[in-house]
Formats: sequence, C-alpha cells, structure tokens
Amino acid sequence: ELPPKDDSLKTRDAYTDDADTVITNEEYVMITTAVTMPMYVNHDQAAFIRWGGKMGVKVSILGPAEWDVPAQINTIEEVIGTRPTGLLINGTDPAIAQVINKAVSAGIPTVVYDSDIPGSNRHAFLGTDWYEIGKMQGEEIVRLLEGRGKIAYMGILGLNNMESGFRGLLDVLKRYPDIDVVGKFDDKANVEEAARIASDVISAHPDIRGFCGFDSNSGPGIALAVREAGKAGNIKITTVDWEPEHLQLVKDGVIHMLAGQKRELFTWYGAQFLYDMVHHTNKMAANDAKAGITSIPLEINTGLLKITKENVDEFIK
Amino acid sequence: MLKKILEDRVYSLLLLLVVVGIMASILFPNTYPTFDNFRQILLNLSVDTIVAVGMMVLLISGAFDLSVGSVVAFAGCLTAYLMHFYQLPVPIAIAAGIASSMFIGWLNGFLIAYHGINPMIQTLAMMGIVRGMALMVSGAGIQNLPYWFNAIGQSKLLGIQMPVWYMLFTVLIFSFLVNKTVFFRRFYYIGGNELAADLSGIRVKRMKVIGFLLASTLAGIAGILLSSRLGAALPTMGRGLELRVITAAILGGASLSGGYGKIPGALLGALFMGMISNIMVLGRISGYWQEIILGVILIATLWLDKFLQKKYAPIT
Amino acid sequence: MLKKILEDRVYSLLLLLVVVGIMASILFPNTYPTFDNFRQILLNLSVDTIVAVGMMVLLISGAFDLSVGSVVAFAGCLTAYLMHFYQLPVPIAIAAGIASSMFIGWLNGFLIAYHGINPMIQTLAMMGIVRGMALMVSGAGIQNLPYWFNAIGQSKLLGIQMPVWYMLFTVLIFSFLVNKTVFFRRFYYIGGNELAADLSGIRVKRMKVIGFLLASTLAGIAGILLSSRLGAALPTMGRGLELRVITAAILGGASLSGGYGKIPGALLGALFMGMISNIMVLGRISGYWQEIILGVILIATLWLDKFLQKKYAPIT
Amino acid sequence: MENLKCNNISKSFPGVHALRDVDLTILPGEIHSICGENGAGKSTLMNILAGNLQPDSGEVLIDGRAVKIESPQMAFTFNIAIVYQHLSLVDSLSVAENIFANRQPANRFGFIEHHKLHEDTRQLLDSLGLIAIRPDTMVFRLSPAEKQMIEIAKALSRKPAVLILDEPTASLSHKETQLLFTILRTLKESKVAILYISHRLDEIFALSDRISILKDGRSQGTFMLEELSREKLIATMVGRPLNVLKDFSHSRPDVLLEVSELNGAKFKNISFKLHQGEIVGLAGLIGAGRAEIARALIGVDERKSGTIMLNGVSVYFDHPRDSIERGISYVPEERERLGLFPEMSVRDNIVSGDLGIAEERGFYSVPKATRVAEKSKNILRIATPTVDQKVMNLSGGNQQKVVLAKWLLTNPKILIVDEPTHGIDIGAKFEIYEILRSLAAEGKSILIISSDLPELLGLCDRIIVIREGEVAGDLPRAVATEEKVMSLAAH
Ligand SMILES: Nc1ncnc2c1ncn2[C@@H]1O[C@H](COP(=O)(O)OP(=O)(O)OP(=O)(O)O)[C@@H](O)[C@H]1O
Ligand SMILES: Nc1ncnc2c1ncn2[C@@H]1O[C@H](COP(=O)(O)OP(=O)(O)OP(=O)(O)O)[C@@H](O)[C@H]1O
Ligand SMILES: [Mg+2]
Ligand SMILES: [Mg+2]
Repeated sequence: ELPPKDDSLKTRDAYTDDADTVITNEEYVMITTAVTMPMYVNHDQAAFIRWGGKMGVKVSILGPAEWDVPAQINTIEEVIGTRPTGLLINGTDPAIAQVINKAVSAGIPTVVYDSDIPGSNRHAFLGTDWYEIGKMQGEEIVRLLEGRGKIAYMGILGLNNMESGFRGLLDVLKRYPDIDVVGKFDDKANVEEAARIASDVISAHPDIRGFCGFDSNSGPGIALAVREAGKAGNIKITTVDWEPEHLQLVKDGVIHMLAGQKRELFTWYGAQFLYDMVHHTNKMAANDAKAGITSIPLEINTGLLKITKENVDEFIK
Repeated sequence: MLKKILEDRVYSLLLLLVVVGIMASILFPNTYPTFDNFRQILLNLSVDTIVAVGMMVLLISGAFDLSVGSVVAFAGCLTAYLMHFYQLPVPIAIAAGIASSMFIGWLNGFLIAYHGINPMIQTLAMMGIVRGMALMVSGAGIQNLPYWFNAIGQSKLLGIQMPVWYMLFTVLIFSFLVNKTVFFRRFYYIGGNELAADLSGIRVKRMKVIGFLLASTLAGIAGILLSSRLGAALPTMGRGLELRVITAAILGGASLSGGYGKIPGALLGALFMGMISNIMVLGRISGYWQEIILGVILIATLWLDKFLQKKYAPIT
Repeated sequence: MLKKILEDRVYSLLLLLVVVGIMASILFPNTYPTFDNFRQILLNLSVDTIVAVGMMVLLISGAFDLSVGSVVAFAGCLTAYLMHFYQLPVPIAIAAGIASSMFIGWLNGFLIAYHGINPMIQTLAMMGIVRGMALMVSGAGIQNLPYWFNAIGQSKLLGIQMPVWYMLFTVLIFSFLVNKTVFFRRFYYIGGNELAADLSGIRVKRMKVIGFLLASTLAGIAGILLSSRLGAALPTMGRGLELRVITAAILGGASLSGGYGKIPGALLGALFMGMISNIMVLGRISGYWQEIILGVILIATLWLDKFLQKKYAPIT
Repeated sequence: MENLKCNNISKSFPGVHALRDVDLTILPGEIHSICGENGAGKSTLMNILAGNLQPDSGEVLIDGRAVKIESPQMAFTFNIAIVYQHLSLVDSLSVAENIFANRQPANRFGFIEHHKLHEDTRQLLDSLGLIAIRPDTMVFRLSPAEKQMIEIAKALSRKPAVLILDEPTASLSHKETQLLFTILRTLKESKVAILYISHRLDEIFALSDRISILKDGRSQGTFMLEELSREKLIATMVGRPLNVLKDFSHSRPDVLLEVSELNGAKFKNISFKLHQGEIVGLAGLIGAGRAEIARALIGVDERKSGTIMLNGVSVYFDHPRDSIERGISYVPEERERLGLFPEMSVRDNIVSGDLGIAEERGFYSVPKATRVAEKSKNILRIATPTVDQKVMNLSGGNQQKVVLAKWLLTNPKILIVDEPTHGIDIGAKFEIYEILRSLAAEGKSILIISSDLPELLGLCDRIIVIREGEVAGDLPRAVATEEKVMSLAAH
C-alpha cells in the first residue's frame, strides 16, 4: 500500500468538531529535541509550564535528550497515538513536516514554534526567522568593527536553523569587503570545544577582531578564550541566547551583543492558541473547521531582542 | 527450564520483555497495549535494529564499529544528493549510496585487519571523516525527494510500515545465516581465539574485513531507509546511534571481547530500549528524568539477570 | 635505538610531536611557535588530560569508563550549587563535589567487579544518570561563583594558568606511582591476564573497584577545575569528553584489551590531538573539513607507526 | 612445617565427581608423586591445596591443625607454592615482573627497586641455567618451554615449604628436565615437601620417594617407591592392559614431501624428505626452532627461501587454509594459546578444524556436529560429561585430546604434530601412538616434534635432530639412541 501522492492537497480540516463537544482530560503536549538543553528548559519549557499552571490544564514536555530529529519525530508519532488535546512542536527541521501533517490529519490541533516548517499543514506558527538572527549579528559586528577586520563564527553544523543563521550573517558581511571571515567552526554545542577553537583562532590570527556564536554554548566558550587571551573587550563578540551566564558576560563587557529570541512567547502564546482553538474562544464561522478555517493566527513573528551593555541590567534577575 | 532460560540471554530478555509489557499494559490500559502503539514502537526501532544486526556480527567476531552512525547519515545524504542535484534515477542513487557505505566498511576492515590499525581509533576517526562528508554533500539537509524513493520507507503492508518488514527480514535472514552456515559461524571462532582460528584454516583477516563491510553496508541501507521514511536526508541523522546500537547488542547477549551473541538478541535488545522509552513517553516522563530513569532501568535489568543466574543457574 | 623508540609508543609519539611541531613552525613561523600559542594549547587540553590519566589507569587494567564526561559536569555543578545556594565555604563544597564523584566511581566499580554487570552498559547507563543529575542541580547553569573558587583555575604561575600546572602535576605523580609502586603495577597484571593476576595473589575485584574510583575521582577534580576556570558551572560541560579521552589514551599506547599503556602516553595523546586541531586552525581549515582532516591524520599516524614498526622493529 | 594432610576430600563439578574421599599425607623432605589418568583429579586436588578451589567436603590439616585455604594469597601465607599445569604468566610483562608478581622488592615506602628486582631475577635465572633469558625480556617473546621454566622460577622464588609441580616437564626437553631434577633434589635436602605430577613414568621412578595413585577421583593408596613396579603402577592407575608399541615401519619408498634449503627467521638450510607411511621425528633442545620450521611448512610464518615439494610439485602456502586443503595439518604446541577455543564447547572445538564435516545438505547442523564430536570423544576417551561442556573445564590431558581429535578430523595426507602427547597419560599415549601408526599404515606420513625422547625413539622410523635452527643429523631407527640424539642436539 503506497503513501498518498501529495499530502499538501489534504485540507487541514481533518480537525472536525462541534461547538458543544466537551473536552475530556485536556492535555497539551510540547515536543522538542534536545529536551534538556538549558536554553529550552529555562525559556520555552518554563513559560509553557507557567501557562499550564495559570490555565489549570495538564501540560507535558517530551522529546529526546540529545539533538536528534528522527527521535523527535518518533516521539511525536508515539504521542499522536495518545490523542492529546493539542500539540506544540519545536520546528527543528523541515523533515518533521510529514509527522506534523499526520498529527493534523489525526485531528489534533498543532502549533509549530521557533522555526516554521514549510510544506506542513500546521495550524499556526510562532517564532523568529533564524536568518534574521544571523543578519542582526552581522549588522552589529560590522558596526562594532567599523566595517573592517577578521572575524570567525561558530555553531552546530548541519542544523537547519543554524545554517540559515549562518546565511543571514554571511549575506550581511558580503557587503563589507574589508571584513575577512577566517572560518566557520563546529563547536558541537560544547563549551570546551568552543573555547578551544576560539583560542586556536586567536593564536592563528592575533589580529582577529570579532566572533559570532550561534548556539548557547558558543558564547561562554568564546568568552572564556578571549578572557584567557587577555583580550576581553578588544575582541568583539556577538552571540545568541540570553542565559544568566550570557547576561553576566555582557555585563562584564566580554560579550557585546546577544541576539535573543522571545522564546517565552513561542510557547506561552502557542499554548494559548491551541487552547483558544479547541475552546472556540473566537468563532469566525458557525463551524470554523467545516468552513475550512482556523480561528487562530496563521503566523506570528515574535521579533528579536537585542541585549547590550546598555540594557543588560534590565534582564539580570 | 528456568535454568535454560536464564543461561541464554535471548530467552531471559524475551521473558523480561513479556513481564515489562504486561506491567505497562496495566499502567496504561488504553494507550499501551494497542496495535497502533506497537506498530509505532517497531517502526521507531527498525533503523537501529538493522544496524544492530551488523554490529552483532562484528561483536561476535570480537570487534565493533563506531562509524556506523555517520555512515547512516552519509549514505542517506549521498543518495538524496544524487537524486536531488543530479536527478539520478532512484535505484541508481540507492546503489551508489550503498556502494559508498560498503567502501567505508571495507576500508575500515582493510586498515584494521591488514595494517593492524587500532579498531577503536580507526572507526572513531572514520566516524569523524564520514560525518564531515555527510555535511559536505547535504549542507543543512535535503528535502522533497522523489515520490518513489519515499515510497520505499513510507508504504505499508498489512497496515504496518515497510521499515518494520525490512527489519524483520534482516533479522530472520541473518539469524539463519549465522546459525546455519559455516561461513558465518567462523565469526564465533575468530571471537573465541584469533590465533587458534587462524591455525584452524580460517582466513581471519579476510573474515574481519567482511565483518566490517557487512556492518557498514547494513548501516548504509538503514540510512537510506531512514531518509526515505523521513522524506528528507539530514546530516545529523544517526548521531550517537553507534553507542545505542552497541548497547542493544550487548543487552542482547554480545560481549565486547567477542565469541558470544545471537542475532535475535540485537532485535530484543533494541526492542527493550524501545519499549522503555515508549513507556516513558506514555508516562510523560521527560527532561533529565528520562535519562536518569533509563540508566537506572538498564543497570537494574542486568543486575537482576546476573542475580537470577547466580541463584538458579550457577556457571561453576 | 630507532627500534627502541618505535617499540615504545611514548617515545614514537614524542618523536612524532617534535616532527609535527617543527613542520608547523616552518609553515607558520610567526603564529605557531609562540609562547602564547603553546600556553593556550596546553590550557585547553588540561582538563581532558587529567581525566585521561585516570582513564589510562583503567585501560591498563583492561576496563574503561564512559561516564567520566558526565561526572565532569556533575562534580562541577554540585560544587557550584553548594557554594551558590547554600553558601558553603569553598573547600567544603569542593570536598563534597569530589566525594560525589568518588561515590559514582565506587558504584561503577562495585557493580562491575562484584555483581558482574557489563562494564560498557554500566558506565553508559551511569553516563545518562549522572548527566541527568547535573541538569537537576544546575538548571541553567550557575554563575557568580566565589572569588577564591575562581582563583583556583584562573590564577597564573610563571605566566601560565594553573590548570596546566595541575595537569603536569597529575601526570608526574601518576607516572611515578604507576611505575614505582607495587600497588599500581597490579593494574598491569590484571589487564595482562586476569586469571594469572588472581593466582599471583592480587585481589582483582578490589583493584578493579579502585580503578573505577580513581578514574571517576580525577574526572570530578577536572570538572571542578573546569567550572572554576569558566567561573561558572554548566550542565553541558564534558559532553563527548569520554570518547576524546579514550582516544587520547589509546593514541598514547593503551589498548582496550588491557595490559599496555603508560601515563605520559595520556598527555602525549591529548597533546597530539590538541596540536593537530590548533595547526588546522592556523592553516585556515574550517567547517566540516576539520573533522575530515583530523580523522585522516589520526589514521595516517597509526598507519605510519605500524609501518615503521614492521620495518624496523618486527616482533619475532 | 611437620606435615600436610588431606582428609577425605571430595569435590564435584556439574556432571563430574573430580575427587571422592581422597586422603593424602605429605612430609617435609620427601618428593611425593601423584599419578593418575587424565581427569583422575590430580590438578583439582592441587588446586584445593593452592587455594583456588574449595573442597565440597573433607579438610586440609597442617601440623594436625585444620585450615581453610580460601585463596591463593592464603596458600602463600602457609608457604605453599604451585607450578600450574596451565601457564599463569602475563605475556605483556617482563620476566622479572612475572617471577616477582605482586611482590617486587620495594623500599620501606613501597617503591619498587628495579635494579634489585632485576638482580634477584638474574640470580634465580642463572640458578635455573636460563642464562639466555634476560630479566627484562617480555614473556610473550619466550617459547613455551622457556615460559614453563619461568613458571617454575616463579614458584621457587617464594622459597616455599610445600612445592607443588603439576606436569612441569610436559613441554621441557631432556636437558631442562635433568636440571629441574637436581634442583628438586637439593630442595628436598633442605626439608621442602614436594608434590610432583607427571605422566612420564621414568621421571616418577627417577625422582619420587613415595607415590600416590588416583583413579576416577578415588585414592588408590600411597606406596613407597620400592613397593611399586612399572607394571603394577600402570595397572593401578589405568586398570586395563596396555597395548605396547611394536617397532615396525609402514614406510614406503615414494616421497610425499620434500623440503630443500628452507630458510626462515629462526632456522636455515633445512632439507629433508618425508616418505609415504613414514613417521619422522624432529628432536632438539628448546628454541631449536622446530616449531618455526613447522609453522613455515604450513604457511603461518614467512619463509625467506627454499622450496617445498608435495608429491613432486612445488607448493607455496600463504595461509594454513591452503596447507589444510592440500592435506597438510599442523597440531600446534601451546594448546591454550594456539590450539583451543577455551570458552567454546568441546563440540565446537572438535569440528573447528574443518567446519565442513558438520554440514548437512550444505548447512551447518548442530546434531551432525554433535554426532561427529561424540565419535571422537569415544575414540580418544575424552573425559567429559557432555560435548556441550566448555573445553576450558576439561582436564589438561583431555584438552590435548580435543586438540588432536580436531586435527585428525581434517584427515590430512601429512600430519605435523608439535608435542602431541603434551600432558597425556600413558594409557592414552599408547592409544595415540596406535592412531598415528594406523595413519602411517594408510600411507599417510607424520612429522612429529616432541621433547619426549623415548617417545620419538619408540615411534619414529627416522629422527631428524635440529640444533640452533639447522639439521644436525638424520638418524634412522636402527642407529638412533638417546645418547646419539642428545650429543647431536647439544651445542
Ligand atoms: N571447572 C571445572 N568445571 C567442570 N569440570 C571440571 C572443572 N575442572 C575440572 N573438571 C573435571 O574434573 C575432573 C578432574 O580434572 P583434573 O584437572 O583434576 O584432572 P587431572 O588429573 O589433572 O587430569 P590431567 O592429567 O589431564 O591434568 C575432569 O573430569 C575435569 O573434566
Ligand atoms: N609468530 C608466532 N606466533 C605465535 N606463536 C609462535 C610464533 N613463533 C613461535 N611461536 C611458538 O613459540 C614456540 C617457540 O618456538 P621454538 O623455536 O621454541 O620451537 P621449538 O624448537 O619447538 O621449541 P619448543 O621446545 O619450545 O617447542 C613454538 O611453540 C611456537 O608455536
Ligand atoms: Mg591436570
Ligand atoms: Mg615446540
């Protein structure tokens, strides 16, 4: 038995309902990958759990411990079988489109956050475009270096969102001939690795002037190397994420800019959308599903936040 | 009876699986013991198991291969690459993907057996090389692959997705071969005592190369299968798969020092881990707790196994 | 002479390092052979090396421990946790951190030696458990550690940061002990032939426990050192460290089957890998090419080693 | 120590009663031999005294005090030292560290004094006439015979009050054996109690004061040397008449194997012929290079130069597989290291020489393998409850029988055997001689490497003496005598 030729034809109204269905044991499940990654735990998951508490509904967080997209897909597949009220899925890679569609056609309200999944029938997406994160870092580093000097950047190679971040960065730098990109490095989401690479780069290019980091371990790693080379402040660092560690480093003037995402909003409003969808908070038609529409926003860009020495104190709790 | 079961890991593990299954069915009566759920569990471990079969053969001969995870990624990405950027017909692209994984396996085996390079470092280095090549061909991953390619992994038979059937097929074939053919039994002798095997007229070096070739080939097939199932090839596929697979095989009765193990053990080992993680999903256990609990369960299992053995089947 | 060098990996590796060093100095005359560069290389491998010393002892006795990476994270996080949330004085917090890692090591050894649990699975499971616990205690990671704690890893001596000195100290001490004391020599007997060791009156099980205890303790110390150097404790510290360290030790002359290896080998192995990746950066090799080339170099090195051995120091 | 007593010791393993109510008394200053067939229980009894095994019942008394010897360490504290039948050396360590395992001379801080370690070792080695071996040589570089001597040195270095030797001479040649005897006699003078196990009756009669005999784990009593005649001893331990060797030859004129100008790592210019139905012996001292010659013949080791003609056609083997296919099989020395798959079953070991024989309709069949194994088990009287038994659980001699069975099943045209009767009891020895003879009768030829001269003299049509890797002489049976061979072999 062969798979359907083209599943994008399938309308997303598999989610059928009558206004007066009572929702039994309501549960919202969030499925990500690298579920133990501090950035996820302290922003996405924290907000999601707060939301659950406020609304008094059950919320669960699932997913593999390591960055493993196939495993995330497996988890989603297994969860679909348990028919949760709504699914909140971290858009880690376009490859999860299929399983999202499976969830949708199984009639489960499904919201994607962080990165959008093209070609999926998700009911809604909230997040930021990683390309923008790259661009933002690019523009800031260019500003900091007055448009000239050597820079290097690092992250986890092969991850869809990061690769588009890299693209964003390079597209900016392209426009500045005096900027010399000395290398793209894989820090394997590992502080020691990031530190090692950074200090190797520093000794390879004593005149290095800037670093850009793309995963939450890049920042601390680069910062460590720069500090130990006694060049804190002289070498400009921009990176992603705003863990306490990162904020501290900005405060100390080692890191110069953090391109932060409003990850709390991803999951808080994502969950809220799911809730409103199943509870018909806003009805457009007599029966939205029958009408083939969803009663929640299709796409939301939560925008980025730019943390620098000026405003860092506002973030340190 | 009990003695017999306890002496053979395959049986004791089977027993354990049944017990766990029953317990889970009591805990989650309407989500666990369903056809859908089991279909899903099997589907999710099919790729691991196919790799584990090859690893089992290697472990029997006293070796192991850390590069299989990267091979999964590379074979998948290369195949996708050829189809996507060179519009190669599906079968040819697949052939190329498998051929590449065969070459990698052959190279591992050749350098280890004929040039005495330390297996651990050889395969670890190869792991890095091949992962790098996967990144090279696929960048951030390759989507919308040809329909017929996706059909391989996404079509169903009797309501069960194909990968499950491929897995069962692989396990059956190799159980048979390893039990019933002189050729494959040689691996047990090599694992048992290399010097003696050589003097007994077994071409140890050649067999070792074949062992690595086999493991890598199965990894390649698994990789192609995975990307066909995902409908996309990611350079990050199979990260950490090598350890998972070796663990499954050892759970299934293999030993790093060689000479022991049976093919079905690979499946049962993987199945055990699959069931545990499935149960944790149903139980909504996640975050660091899932790592902690999985670890504790693994240790407890082996401890129980040893304990019962000491008690009922002492191997003086 | 050449024969002697080739027979002992420590010397051959040393020779290799010198050759590589000279080549690099010719290629990059004004960036490579600088005090700063070497200081940084050493600093960046200090943590790995301290762990590698313990791993070397284990490997000599024919065992290895996959949980060290997680122990690095846990010991660091626990120490930071106690200082930050309970305002425990630095020495006490450190003592607690080390004690916890000792307990983990003891548990590994005890279950493996006295309950016959498969070492690979035991330590792999422990790796998950301990990583989970690290996440549990540290959450997002812990900053603003006491000045005196940070001083441990950040202060300098003769312009070189302390971790380097601790590393050299560890290597020296253990080289001495392993060479010179009856107690530590026992690990060679156990690794070489467990039965024979037992017949020679060595309490094999007890020694095994001590081996794991030692490896884990050094990992704990390394972890505390790392977080003091970072001025923060992150639960992600030491990811994948176990494989790096085992590779270094094997490069340094150890063998998974035990009986071989010398402590300085651990340092040289780590140093070799550190130098290579440093040189690659100098050579502007980046992205996935790093992985590919590092792998190729690893294999090439071992191949060369074997080749020269066959040629000039055949084992009759 | 006044005396060491065993009171009705019993020990059984799954399926086997290794020992049943065995009594034994050993006095200081006596050499006490233990005789018995393979699997009679000798090693088991010794292992109990050495603290490796615990008796199921019965007790061990030292000077009348009952003691529990729970571990090797404990045996040491009672001054009991043992030379094991299977080697207990660590290949990856030096001779010195093997001899002084875990008790290297150390200063009061516990730091090893390497120079002292090597001096002590040097002395010990010299006293054993092992001038050639350096204290810092790695053990894996030694030949089995040399390893055996190190094993003995290891036991002697403990200056024991009770010295147990379990078949110490099995892989030694005449020279070393004599040397060992002189050492044992001097120890005896200094009131050491010596327990001696051997399957070589001449040694028993040359050495012992008293002899205890075991049969199927039961004690057959202890006798003064004078009380026992050779026949009586054999009768009590074997319990069935032996078919003694009649010396006639099956040798035929036509040449089967011709080796000319063979050169290798440890030997040079080796030339000899092997006729159909001929049994030829290779005699020589340890390290003479006999094993290497054999290894070169079957293609394990490189051969530098020289030709090997099989049935008149020159052959080159680069792997034992080839030689086996061409009908040349080599039974290696060192059964643990080169001959056996210790953790595998007797069945798997027996069929390992030619897995094809276990095939049925093209597929490997366990029942078939079992049938084959059972057959060999009965022919060679291998003492094991079932062929499923792990071979490492068999007694030394029975392990050797398994090795032989394995190679006989490859039915070769030419059989090269290295120490074929290593650790095998006389009963079985004669059976093996018979088997070799019958093979010869079928027109197959046999090249036998052995350190047991009487064996060679009794069995061979011709004896080729190897000295330092060269042919020193080629003696037909008529002229071959112990003296001639020894004088040719000695440097
Ligand atoms: N660990 C064991 N497990 C099972 N059976 C054993 C074990 N050790 C010895 N046996 C059996 O006990 C019996 C006596 O063995 P033992 O080694 O004492 O014989 P032996 O007199 O030394 O023979 P040999 O002269 O061949 O060395 C044999 O049948 C042997 O198979
Ligand atoms: N390269 C090798 N690999 C494995 N075993 C070897 C190798 N070379 C030699 N041996 C073994 O080491 C022993 C040393 O051979 P040696 O020259 O002493 O033969 P020998 O004259 O038969 O002396 P012995 O009386 O010890 O048998 C032989 O038993 C042989 O089996
Ligand atoms: Mg014996
Ligand atoms: Mg020999």
